[in-house]
Amino acid sequence: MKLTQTLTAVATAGMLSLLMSSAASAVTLNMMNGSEPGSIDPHQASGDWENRIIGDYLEGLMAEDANAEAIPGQAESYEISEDGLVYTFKLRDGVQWSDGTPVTAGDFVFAFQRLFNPATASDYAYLQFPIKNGSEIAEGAITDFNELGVKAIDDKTVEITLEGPTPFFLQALTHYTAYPVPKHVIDKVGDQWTQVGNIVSNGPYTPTEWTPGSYIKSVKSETYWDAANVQIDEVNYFVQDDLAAALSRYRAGEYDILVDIPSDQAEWIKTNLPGQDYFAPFLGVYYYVINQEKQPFDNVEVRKALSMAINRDVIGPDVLGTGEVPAYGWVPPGTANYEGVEPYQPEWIGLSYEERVAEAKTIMEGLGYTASSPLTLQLKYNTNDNHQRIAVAIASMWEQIGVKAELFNSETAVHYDALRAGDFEVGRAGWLLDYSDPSNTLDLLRQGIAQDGATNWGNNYGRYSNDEFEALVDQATTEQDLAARAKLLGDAEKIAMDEVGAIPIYWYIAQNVVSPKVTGFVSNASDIHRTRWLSKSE
Amino acid sequence: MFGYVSRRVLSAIPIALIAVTACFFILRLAPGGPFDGERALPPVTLANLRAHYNLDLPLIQQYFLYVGRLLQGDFGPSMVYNDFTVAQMLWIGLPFTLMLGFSAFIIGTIVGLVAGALSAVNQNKLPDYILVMLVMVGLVVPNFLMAAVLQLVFGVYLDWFPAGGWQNGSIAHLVLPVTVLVLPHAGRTARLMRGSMIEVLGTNYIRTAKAKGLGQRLILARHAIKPALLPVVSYLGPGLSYLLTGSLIVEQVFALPGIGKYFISAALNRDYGLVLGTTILYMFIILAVNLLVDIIYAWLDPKVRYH
Amino acid sequence: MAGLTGKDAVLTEYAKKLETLDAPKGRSLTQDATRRLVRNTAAVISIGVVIAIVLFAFVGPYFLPWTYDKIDWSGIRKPPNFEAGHFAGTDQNGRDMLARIMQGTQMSLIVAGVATLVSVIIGVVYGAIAGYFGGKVDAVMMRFVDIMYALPYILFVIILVVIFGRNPVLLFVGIGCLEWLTMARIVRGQTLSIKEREFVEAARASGASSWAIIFRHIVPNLTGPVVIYATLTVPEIILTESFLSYLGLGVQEPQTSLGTLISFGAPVAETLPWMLIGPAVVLVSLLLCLTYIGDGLRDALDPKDR
Amino acid sequence: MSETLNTSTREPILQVRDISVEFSIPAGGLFAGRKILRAVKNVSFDLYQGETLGIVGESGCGKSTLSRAVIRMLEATSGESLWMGKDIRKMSVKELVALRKDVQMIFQDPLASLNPRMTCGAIIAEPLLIHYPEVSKTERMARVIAMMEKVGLTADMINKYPHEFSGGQCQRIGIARALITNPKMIVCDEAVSALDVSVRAQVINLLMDLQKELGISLLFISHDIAVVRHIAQRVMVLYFGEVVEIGDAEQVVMNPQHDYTKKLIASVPVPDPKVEMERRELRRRLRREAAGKAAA
Amino acid sequence: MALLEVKNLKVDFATNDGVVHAVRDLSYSLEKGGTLAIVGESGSGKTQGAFALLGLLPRNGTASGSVMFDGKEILNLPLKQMNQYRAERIGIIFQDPMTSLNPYLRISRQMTEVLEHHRGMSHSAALAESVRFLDAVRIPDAKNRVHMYPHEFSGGMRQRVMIAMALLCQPELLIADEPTTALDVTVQAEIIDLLVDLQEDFGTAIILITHDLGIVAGTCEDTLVMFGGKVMEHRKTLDLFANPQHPYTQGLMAAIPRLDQKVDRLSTVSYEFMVGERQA
Repeated sequence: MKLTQTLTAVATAGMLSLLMSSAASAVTLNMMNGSEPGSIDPHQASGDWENRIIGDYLEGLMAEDANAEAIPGQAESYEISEDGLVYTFKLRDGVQWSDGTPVTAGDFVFAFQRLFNPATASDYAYLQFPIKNGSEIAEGAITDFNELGVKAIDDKTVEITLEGPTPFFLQALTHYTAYPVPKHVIDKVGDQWTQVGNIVSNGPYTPTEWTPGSYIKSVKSETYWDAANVQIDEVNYFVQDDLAAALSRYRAGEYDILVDIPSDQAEWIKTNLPGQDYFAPFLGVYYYVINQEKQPFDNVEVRKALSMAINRDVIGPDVLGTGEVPAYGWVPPGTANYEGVEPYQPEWIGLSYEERVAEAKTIMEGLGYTASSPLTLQLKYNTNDNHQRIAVAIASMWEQIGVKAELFNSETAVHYDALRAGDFEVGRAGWLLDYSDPSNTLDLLRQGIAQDGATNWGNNYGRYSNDEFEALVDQATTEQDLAARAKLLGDAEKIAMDEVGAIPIYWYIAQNVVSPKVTGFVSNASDIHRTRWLSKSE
Repeated sequence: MFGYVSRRVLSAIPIALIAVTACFFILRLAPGGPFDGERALPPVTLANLRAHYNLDLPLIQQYFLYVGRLLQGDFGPSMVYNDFTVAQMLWIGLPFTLMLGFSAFIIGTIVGLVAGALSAVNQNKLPDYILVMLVMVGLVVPNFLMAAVLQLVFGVYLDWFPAGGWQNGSIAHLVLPVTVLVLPHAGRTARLMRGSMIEVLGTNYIRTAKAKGLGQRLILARHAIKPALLPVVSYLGPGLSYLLTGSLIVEQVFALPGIGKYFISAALNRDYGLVLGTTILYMFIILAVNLLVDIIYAWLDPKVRYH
Repeated sequence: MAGLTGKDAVLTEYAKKLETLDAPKGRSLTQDATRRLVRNTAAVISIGVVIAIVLFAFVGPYFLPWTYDKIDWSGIRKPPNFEAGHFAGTDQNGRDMLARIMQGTQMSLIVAGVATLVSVIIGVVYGAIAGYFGGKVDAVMMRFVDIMYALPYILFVIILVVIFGRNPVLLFVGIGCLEWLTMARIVRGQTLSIKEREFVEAARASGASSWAIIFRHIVPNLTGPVVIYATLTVPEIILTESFLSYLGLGVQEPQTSLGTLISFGAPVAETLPWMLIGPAVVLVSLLLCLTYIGDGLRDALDPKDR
Repeated sequence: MSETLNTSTREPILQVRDISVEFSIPAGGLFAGRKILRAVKNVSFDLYQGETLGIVGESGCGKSTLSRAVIRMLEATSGESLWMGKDIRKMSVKELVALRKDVQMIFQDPLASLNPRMTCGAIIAEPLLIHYPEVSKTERMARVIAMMEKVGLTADMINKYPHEFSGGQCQRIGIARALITNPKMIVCDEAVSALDVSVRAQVINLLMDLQKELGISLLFISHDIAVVRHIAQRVMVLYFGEVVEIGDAEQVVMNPQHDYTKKLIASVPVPDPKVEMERRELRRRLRREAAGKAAA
Repeated sequence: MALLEVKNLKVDFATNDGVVHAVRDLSYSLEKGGTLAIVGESGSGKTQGAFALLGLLPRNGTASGSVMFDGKEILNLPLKQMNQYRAERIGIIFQDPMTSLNPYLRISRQMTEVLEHHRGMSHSAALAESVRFLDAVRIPDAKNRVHMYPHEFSGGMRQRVMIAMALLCQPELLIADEPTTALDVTVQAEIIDLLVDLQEDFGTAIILITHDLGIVAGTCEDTLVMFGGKVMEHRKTLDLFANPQHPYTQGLMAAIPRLDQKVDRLSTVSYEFMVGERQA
């Protein structure tokens, strides 16, 4: 008998009535959703915890299936022009916002215009830059939004014109930056449209409660076109930053799904919660960047030695205990549009770890770095248990080759500020793919753009620069043949990795824990699991 | 009395202003900005964002802009939580934080006073030793550890209380977080109460009361409690600050919807508006409590009266 | 003053006397307090435990096969194993827990010491000056303290950490700089009452300067409350440090502190209990003992109990 | 020496003219502003070399305030206080420090007036340290021991702390400290009031002996007119900050002029049952008279 | 039968520096309506000897011996029974009226509670009675001043309140522990006169504890001189002053500067008698 029940009995009448209203036979999914959502406006959001909520209440032209593959969403069908530049989407009949207003092509046009509008200052607008004039509008070079490559042919037809052929464009359309927003509501209430009471949905769920710091509740939308196949009536997305506490609450039956687990509990979960662990690789790479503007890291040999000395085989299984797969290349296995390319392997892959260390040591000794006069470097990482452990392990591995790494951790904002400013020697970074395409990771190694008299290196923190690499990636953007494009990108990856443009360490693993009551949960490379595919038994 | 209160309230304004100014500039001294996330933003977007939040203006101008808005009651926007203004977020979270803080405050104070008084009356006897020991445990166990242990024991193993969250406003959800907050506060209060009670019990006027042949209970209730409370009352202001900073961890571990956890996350995210807003709110709560404490103090001590 | 040249007969005679004089030493208040403290069983046991912990932290590492930053690749997150020399198990990086507990205890003690020292020095000087000069000086100085009190000080710590980085000494000088507020208040209060005592007036009547009075007469007589409050500050700072560690703002790896160890151990209490139990036992017993010593000192130094 | 004192032929070392002291104190409660309290009102007197002037009055009559105001241990509001002809109230800091060498104080509470953290020797040596920093340590200690012996302490007590001494001994330390710089005047503020009867007699005798030997002037403050009469040549009676009577000690006691003085003298208990019974009757009569006056 | 019979009273204190014998062997008796002065210097044990009667010793003090009050043993009675003697039959006045009154309660509250507790009187009746007693101790405007707080009274007035409070139940014995030490001479005389008058009016037996032989002279029939926890001399006051027997008493009397006699030099107490005492 739960004391809870006794105590609930003495709760106030108001609380009781609340309890009773939610105690109807509705099927409720309780999802531990990580951080506090910063925004559920698709043009303001930036995290996967926001994506889970947004993807359940908004639906783009394309949607994800249970495997996170692109399938038609609001669009019933689409056509792609021969040159791969023009996409024409036909909306389904009867798609409507949850207030009964029909979803029209105009909503999509409005949404894309709003996304690129500099005033919106959307973090992730660049994901849709393949769309014609998208980047120019965002940069303010073009101020007439009608120039944008998104047009409403009629209420039911959306035509999107691209800058160049983009093989992953359909996948990109599943990203929330491509979702429609309700023009009629935004016209009325402006930025307040995501407030409960204003908000309307065109997806399977509609947010009905939002207590910042606690949870967002969405309930099934009866106006959704596929409502008949949606099993779960209500979803609670709980804010939960403390992962150990999250697991406790899961075990206490308060959550049905954990989207992350505390470090060191993987083994315990596998043993004690058999069948509930959904640990699977997904598209993301954990890596160290090396500042190639600094001595002696501009030397490929040094970078190679550093990479060789990292024993990736112990990091995932032993140090983290979750079993992350060692990464030697740059493009995560399973990335779409990369068929036919052999996973990259360094030439030293065949050596045993001892041999690698010996060779790396030789390299370093050749450069004058020995145990007695080591190369001293600062290893920066943002404050986090796992990053810290990996840094500690790697520092110890490097010690064998005459490298003395001094650890330095700081908060996320400070860490990335330092990386961006080039104020580091070796730094930790990670990249989760926004969409499944090799270019999404390879772009991380592209040269900086000259700007305001300085070079903006963007996400290329290590300032890796190779003209050949650059040329290959450029060439791939216009290449329409997927196989040929994959080859170009594969060659580019080889160049960058041979020169150790960065040191990949492991491929990320999604760490979901799902209650046996929930069915329909499929591990997939994007780690996106829309609630409409799930069902729950009491 | 009214004059005194209004003078105190007025005097709080310069304090608040100095504090806001200090916070504003100290915060800007720290490296990193609100838009330094895991991913670099395209320069265009960054510029747009900076313009949107006026971060492109000279700092001093931003300061006056902020203070100007503040004086009109506008806390400005949050740079991370875009869907709410700072005022909205604080307004939504404040009742919860206050409820959490004040229930812990009230329960902890009462428990502490009773434990301290019992301890003092039984000075150097068995109940005293047991109480002192318990109080010590409450004092020395870090609250995040206490929270984790309670969660595991009472939430998972014994399954008596929910392990976290705040749904439907049930009291059961409050039991564990409040307990975590209560323990150190009750501990500090009990220590103070024990000390001051022992001192009071040794005073001449208690001797007088004894000489009057009054029963022990009457002596305690009528003669000893009030003076013994005085040093405890002066601690209540700082005590509440401790509770408020402690609520930050409790809110995080138990996933509760208060403003405490914004404080850390906002500071780490460099969400300037939210940090300042939270600071100002906390400051006003603390100032208000200090004022209240002074009034209670004066009420308790006839030598300090407002005439 | 005539005859102060040391030449006159009387003085010579007394100088001789002085040479032959072997005046017995008096018992100072401190000695008195020590004697009383020694009679307090709980305090004596606590002092013993604290000394043991200090020895454990500073001498212990010399007797261990592992250092706190040495990784044993064959023993990652393993329970205590006497054959491998991991008497308290290993952490997730395969580092010896016992060595880390020792290092963490060292760090916590150093940090507490430095921060307490800083807070004591600032607090005593500030409080004594405000209290002694009184009036407007006092009003202004105490108003400043009030303002500092009204600020949620954890913000400052966070910002300090960000500005100073993770240099533990700097960091805890920073914490000490914030912890001085209460010390200043206590010292001011004491100073206000001490300066009314006749010996201070006597010093003034003798022509002593304000500074001489503050540092010769007032500050030494603050020993009691200052020592008592300082012993209460030490656990306070250790707790603050662990609070910061929980937020990820603690000391820099590979160094560690008790708070850091506990904040890592708490989430794995079930799966890797040895990671929590060791540091928690040390921290809790350290804090308990310090508190008991504080109480013992208060009883010993309180003149009322004489 | 005191018997041969002839005030008319000597210059007074201290001349006090119309000195007043006002305090601003909180009125009513903590929050109700302040009011002015006049503690000492236009007091004038002279003090001659080698003379003892007693100041009597009840607690709160301003006698301590007055004694401190004349040597500028606290600031007077108006009036002047001439030390060897020089106004103390206008002295510079440097002159004031020099003055402290010549004017010393002895306090009421023997233990409280000694710093509990200093040894007896250090306490007595402190004024030397301030005024004669050039003196060697040996010489300083020699002087301290000499002074200790003079006030009836033994040299082997030099390293002891105040709390190890009895009340009478503590007061001797206080006296030694006051005498070590060879002062010309000592203010004794209730210097014997806190002492037990037996000890009090010893200390009074000591003070009188020392004065005779060293020719120091004493400003002797006490609420006990019997003590004052015993030690002082002249007595000044203070009542609510004002001088109600000043004159030769014998005359004031034997023939009090002012009502207050009469009441004061009638109140002092006499250790003789027969006398005391009579005095009680006298007091009753005084009270009835006072009540009658008040009624009328 | 004597009202109070104290036999071989000993009071010990356990301190950090060992056991202190405050009272070593105190015996005396007091008749109904009698007056006894206990004189001694600080540390002579006079106060603790009196506190022991009412069980008011500090926590670390223990008393042994015998105290018969009205024929019954009252030393170390359990608290409940002792409370029936306190205030009801034995009143006590303390040295320091400033700290002995509760600063946080009105005078009315502090007085009426005695009557309410011991006599079961209603608050209004108790209040009227309290005012009557305040009048009796010559507090002007007692009716209004009864509602004031202690800090609003002067020291002498406070001590009058203490006396009124102690007399409320018209006890058979009043212990006055240095009732005037903290007061000015003029006020002291008034308080002593008041006590003597009240003793005559109410017929209360009084034990007056003081260090001042002068006060004793005009007030008490008997005087007991204490030193070092022991009785030095216990005689009729008149005899004692006329012809002190004990060297300590003699010394004590000679050491007092007197208004009615002029001496060149005060004589001091010789402690040579102690040598004999120690050996005995």
